[in-house]
Amino acid sequence: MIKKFIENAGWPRIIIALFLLALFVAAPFVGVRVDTSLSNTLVRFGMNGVMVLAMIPMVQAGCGLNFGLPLGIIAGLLGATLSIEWNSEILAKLSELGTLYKISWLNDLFLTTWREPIGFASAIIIAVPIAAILGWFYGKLLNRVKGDEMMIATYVGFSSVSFMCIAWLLLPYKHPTMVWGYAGKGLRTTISVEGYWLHVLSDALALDINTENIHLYVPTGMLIFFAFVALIVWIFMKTKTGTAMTAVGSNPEFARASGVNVDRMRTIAVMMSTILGAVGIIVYEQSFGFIQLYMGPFYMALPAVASILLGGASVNKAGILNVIVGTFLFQGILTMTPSVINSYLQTDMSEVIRLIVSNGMILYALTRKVRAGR
Amino acid sequence: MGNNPLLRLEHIGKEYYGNRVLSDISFDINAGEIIGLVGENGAGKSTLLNILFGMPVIASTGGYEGSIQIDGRKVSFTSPNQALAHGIGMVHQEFSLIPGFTAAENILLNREVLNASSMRYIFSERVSTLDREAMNGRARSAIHTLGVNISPDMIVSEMPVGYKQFIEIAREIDRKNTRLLFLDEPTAVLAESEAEILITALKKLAASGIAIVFISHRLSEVKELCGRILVLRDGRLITDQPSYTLSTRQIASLMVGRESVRREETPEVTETVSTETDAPKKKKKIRPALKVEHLWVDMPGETVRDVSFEVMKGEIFGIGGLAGHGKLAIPNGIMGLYPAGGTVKTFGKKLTLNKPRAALGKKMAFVSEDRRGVGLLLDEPLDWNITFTAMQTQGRFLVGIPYIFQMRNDLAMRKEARKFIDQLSIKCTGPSQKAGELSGGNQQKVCLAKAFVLRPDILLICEPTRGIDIGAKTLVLDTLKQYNKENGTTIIITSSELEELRSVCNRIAIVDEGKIAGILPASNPAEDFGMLMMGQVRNEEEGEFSA
Amino acid sequence: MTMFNEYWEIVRTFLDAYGVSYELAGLIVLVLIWLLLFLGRGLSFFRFLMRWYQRLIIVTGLVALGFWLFYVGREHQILLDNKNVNGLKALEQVNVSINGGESAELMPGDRDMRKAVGPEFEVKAEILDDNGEVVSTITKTVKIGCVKNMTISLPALAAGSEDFTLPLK
Amino acid sequence: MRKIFDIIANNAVPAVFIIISAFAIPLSGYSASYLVQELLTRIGRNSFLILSLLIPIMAGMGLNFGMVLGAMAGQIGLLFICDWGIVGIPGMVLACLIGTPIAIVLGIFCGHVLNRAKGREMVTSYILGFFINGVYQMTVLYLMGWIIPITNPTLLLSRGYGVRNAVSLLGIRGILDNLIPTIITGTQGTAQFVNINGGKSFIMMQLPFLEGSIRIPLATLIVIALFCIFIVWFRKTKLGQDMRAIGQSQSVADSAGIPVNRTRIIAIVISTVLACYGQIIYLQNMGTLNTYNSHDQAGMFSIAALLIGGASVSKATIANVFAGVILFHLMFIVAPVAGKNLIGDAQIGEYFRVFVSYGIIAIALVLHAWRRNREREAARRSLRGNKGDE
Repeated sequence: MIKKFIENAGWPRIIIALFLLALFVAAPFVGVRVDTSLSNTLVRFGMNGVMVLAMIPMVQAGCGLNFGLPLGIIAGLLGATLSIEWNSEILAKLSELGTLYKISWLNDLFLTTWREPIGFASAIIIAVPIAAILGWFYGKLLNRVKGDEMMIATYVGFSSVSFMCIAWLLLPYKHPTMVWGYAGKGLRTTISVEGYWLHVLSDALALDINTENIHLYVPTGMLIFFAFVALIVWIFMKTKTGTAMTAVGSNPEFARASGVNVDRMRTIAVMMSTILGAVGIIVYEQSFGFIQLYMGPFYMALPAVASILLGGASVNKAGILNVIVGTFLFQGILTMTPSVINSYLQTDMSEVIRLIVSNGMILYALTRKVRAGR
Repeated sequence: MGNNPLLRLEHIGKEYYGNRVLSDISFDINAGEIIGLVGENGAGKSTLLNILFGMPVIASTGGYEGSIQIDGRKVSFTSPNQALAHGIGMVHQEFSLIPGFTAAENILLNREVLNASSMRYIFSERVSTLDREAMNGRARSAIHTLGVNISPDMIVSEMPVGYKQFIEIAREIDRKNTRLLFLDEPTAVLAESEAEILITALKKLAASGIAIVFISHRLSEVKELCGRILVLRDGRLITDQPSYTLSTRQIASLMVGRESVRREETPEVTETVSTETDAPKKKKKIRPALKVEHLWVDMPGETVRDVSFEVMKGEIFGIGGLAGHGKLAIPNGIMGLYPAGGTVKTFGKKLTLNKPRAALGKKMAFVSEDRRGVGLLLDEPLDWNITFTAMQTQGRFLVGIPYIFQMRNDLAMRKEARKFIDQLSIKCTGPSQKAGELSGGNQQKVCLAKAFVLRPDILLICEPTRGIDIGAKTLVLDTLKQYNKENGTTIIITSSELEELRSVCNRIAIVDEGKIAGILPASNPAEDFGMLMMGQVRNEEEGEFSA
Repeated sequence: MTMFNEYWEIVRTFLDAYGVSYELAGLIVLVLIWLLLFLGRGLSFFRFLMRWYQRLIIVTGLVALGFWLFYVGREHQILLDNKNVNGLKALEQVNVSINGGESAELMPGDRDMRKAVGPEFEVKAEILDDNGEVVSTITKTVKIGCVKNMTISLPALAAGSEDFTLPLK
Repeated sequence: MRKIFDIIANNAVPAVFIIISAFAIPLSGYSASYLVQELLTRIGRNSFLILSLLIPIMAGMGLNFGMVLGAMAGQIGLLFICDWGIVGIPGMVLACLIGTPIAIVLGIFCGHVLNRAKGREMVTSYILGFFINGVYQMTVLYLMGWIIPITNPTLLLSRGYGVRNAVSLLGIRGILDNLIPTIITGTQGTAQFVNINGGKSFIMMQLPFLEGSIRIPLATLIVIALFCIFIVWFRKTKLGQDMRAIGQSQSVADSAGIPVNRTRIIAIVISTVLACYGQIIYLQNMGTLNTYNSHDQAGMFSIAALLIGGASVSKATIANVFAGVILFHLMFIVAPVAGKNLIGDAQIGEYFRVFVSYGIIAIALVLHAWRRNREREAARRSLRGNKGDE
């Protein structure tokens, strides 16, 4: 029974889970509050969850781990910045709509309570088509290089990020909160989303207990949003297309013999991954409070990849459960190690531990014997 | 050496998992002899070679019986290198040459001539530089022995196929101690003239004292080259006699002939079936279920060039032939899995080739010979495996609105899977077990179930009994017969095992070197099929050979 | 952490007792790693011996090279000290140069530092009187070995004592 | 038709770079002697690192992204000699001696890992680089000065253990470059370099058409030349032959009795050790060691340079290395200034060259995978042999 469980979960996962558990147990003894740690973990979980979800379609369709996540993130960044750039125009257009149909209360809502949700929604609405287009090209590219997807994805991600570095400087953004003050052009490296859609999901329905003994903050809205996206992915994987996608990843020859268009399924999967990446970064930003441009998205793929692998996924099989478990474990370790280890050893080892755990996990997945035929 | 033969086999036998593949093989080989070893696929030739070469697969499956002696001393090899050290060389059917290397580099691969290096002890001999001059010289002399003229500096990838074969043989000759050479189908890729040069070369080689074992399906060549012929059938040595005492026809019948085994039942020929021998008038009235004209298929290692045949509705049609001659390409090509051309008509309607979806749409189903590669989703549960194709092509096992939103109906899938698990008695823990965890026979049943779920009009099956045990074999074949009888489904079976085809089929087509050598009713004597397989009919027609 | 400190203390006392510098100990550890890496396998006995013999020579050569490099390449800090010591009075003014480099001008009570590379160096001291006239010039070759720092007491050097490195015995 | 495509595909990258440079050089306004001087410096600094990539490519293991392991080993060697205060050529050689066993151990580890991940060596070695970077950081940041004795306080962080971010390599700075001081001058600039190197004599040549003067890192170039000879020699050895065989077909090499896995490990070990030396040469030119960043970019820039030189994932020559260094660094030197002169923003040139480095690797990888898939297709067709011909 226990043996079976260990076999299913895999040693690295169990060790890391036990390590995390030990950290939580040890926390009170070194003066770290468990409740705030837990809150932090939950916040980080919600922030990163959607980006980790973006791994699922590509892994399931046999395109390997999506090291090209930065491409999706770029779409998200474009959506985010454009939503701020056009924020007032969008709101004006919407309130015009309200005036047109003589619904003044709607008009008020647009300009007050709904202002921020509309900003957030517009970011996503702008980002998704961009992500879909980028994903389509990216998918076509990956179909041509079957067998080498991961390495190429990595460098497609890198080169797109560095390409966008030039673009951020040159694109004709005008909004004063976003461009460099002295030059009047070129976007800043970090842009605050305060006043636009800061914590628009995190604070919705948030549970915030702040008494003398307990400080607990649960970003309910963000968690619900994550659950909602996860549900969509889950349902999608159960549709006819989703089933075909899984079969393509499991055995492309079988899928082809069953009349499935393998390349098309892979393209759809890549597009989905890219779109989820775009949505993921916007969710991340609304909680984080800043849009990080330029080299910001550079290494964002690695934590997401490590999370899903930590959750028990392999290079060609991944599910929602893997995402939830993996993200929680990974973010838990990220939250707990700095506080607990640092108070114990009086040194900041979190960065090093993050490097070793996340890359060790990816390495473990890459060197595991994959089934024959691959 | 005295009177001891070069190689003596005594009572060699071998079982794989209780499956006897070789029994009581004994023969001698003397220096300078050329021996022809012939037998059908599965007769045990490759197992015999594996034992002689000490392939790890033999030891890992429990070793072998009997003894092997070289120069009268008993030997037992556990790795191919030991066999090589004892002077046994082998030229495999598929090339093992490095394309970017020159002829000389390939001939001397891992036996390069090295300059002495002062650093060889500190690191190893591998840091010594190559002596190109000496290597070319050795390569040249090895090639020269074969009587061909190939420059040692020629890059292998730029050589014609025939040359590559010579390079392979030259590599074995170059080994200083090679005394016994096994050649597995060396002429299969050669043109007529090249084959002649090779045969002359081999004779020369034998005259220099090297014993040669020549394995080939081209019986005329075997007869021309070899002094003695050994025929293997069903793991037994059927005959060992000088070649002049045998005609090619006799050899062919010895290989396939099972005259002693009378067939107990001839499959009943249903009325709809028309064969070439009977009822030629009826043929016009009944539309063939499948009509294939000038089909070519580009399947690696199994190419067919120009194939035409017709299959009647309700018929069980067999396609036989030796491995590598293209029989597998026919169903694979029709189903669109490999690039194909020509015309294929089902019930009079033209089928779009190269699109699996089109073939599946015509209510055709396919059971692949490559179970693990094409036939199954090894990492997915059984119900997925069984219902996936039907779901994707026929829209079954789904709920929702077509084209807009359709979710799979796990319940229905499981129900269907359970039905087939009972029907075909698949041994498993349930519909959610992974297909990869089943045994070969049960996996084959899953593949059949997958095809049956499609409710096909035409069912194409490749190698239905490959790699499964006897019990499962009968069950699979019986299931097919029964399915044919109950549903009137047209079934096309491709198999290397002639007996199996003869026991279930109405008619059998034999494919030889990419072409159909002939179509005969299954009731014809096995010998006739054997002759077709060996390409004798064609040769006789062309008048090149007379027995 | 404390465990490691204890362990290190043991090693340290051991090394101190035998007068081995820590750097040398580190080098020895590296030698061991080198040896491990050169283990041969799957060879006939003669070849095995040959290989060991030759590899041993190479490894020894490399290690010796390492020690030699350590010896000749080491940079030392030479502290020049012009203070009263053991009854010797500080010099009025002294100009010191090491290996012909830039010279240091030391007044009474001054201390200065110069660097030297290699196991020995030449120190040249020009002793000046109140008027700034050169009274005498002392040139001396000092063997320093692998020691990292050395303090030369200039009054002792000027007095012609052989024992001029601080602390004086 | 295919041949034309192949020629274009094989040489497209260098050609594009030549064109870019041809436009950018006049825009930058640099003088020829400045550019030659800079290029010579960079050839001396970088080519050894790039050359270390050649051997794994020969063994069919693709671009060795794991060369950063060697770079880290070299840095550890440098840290030790800094601590011990060994300077000059002895210091450099000692750093190499210390780095070698570390690089061998890391190389063996890397080789074993890559043997477990056949078919995706590149992505694995890439991640392995990150992983070992974690271990390296742990060693340098926590163990050094705590378990590993570091006595020199100027090397350590104020807390008493862990190495500082920037370590000055004053003791070995430019030591190899200036070992044999060589200067080429034009007729005007004769006098101004005489007093360099403390009045030591140096080789001086005069070329009448040159403006200004150029210092040549002659000793470094000699070391690099020796290394090139080593590679040429290595290709001729049995080991090199085995690697070429494995690079073309692992299964054939295996059936011929060549120890495939062992040979692959040797290839990686050689590459790692050479990368270790390469990093030491690189840093002696730079003069400062950024303990936590210096190795980061070593792999990426070396690989980009090699690919720009016209190499592919499966084939690289010494000529590719030098063509790559020259083209890549020419662009490196001129792009920011050209960008500034053209658009008025130096930052864009900066980002442009980063983009080019990554983009070029991406394109090279795509071309490689694409071509390989096509070749696989072609090989399948050739399997048909005579039978397939109509």
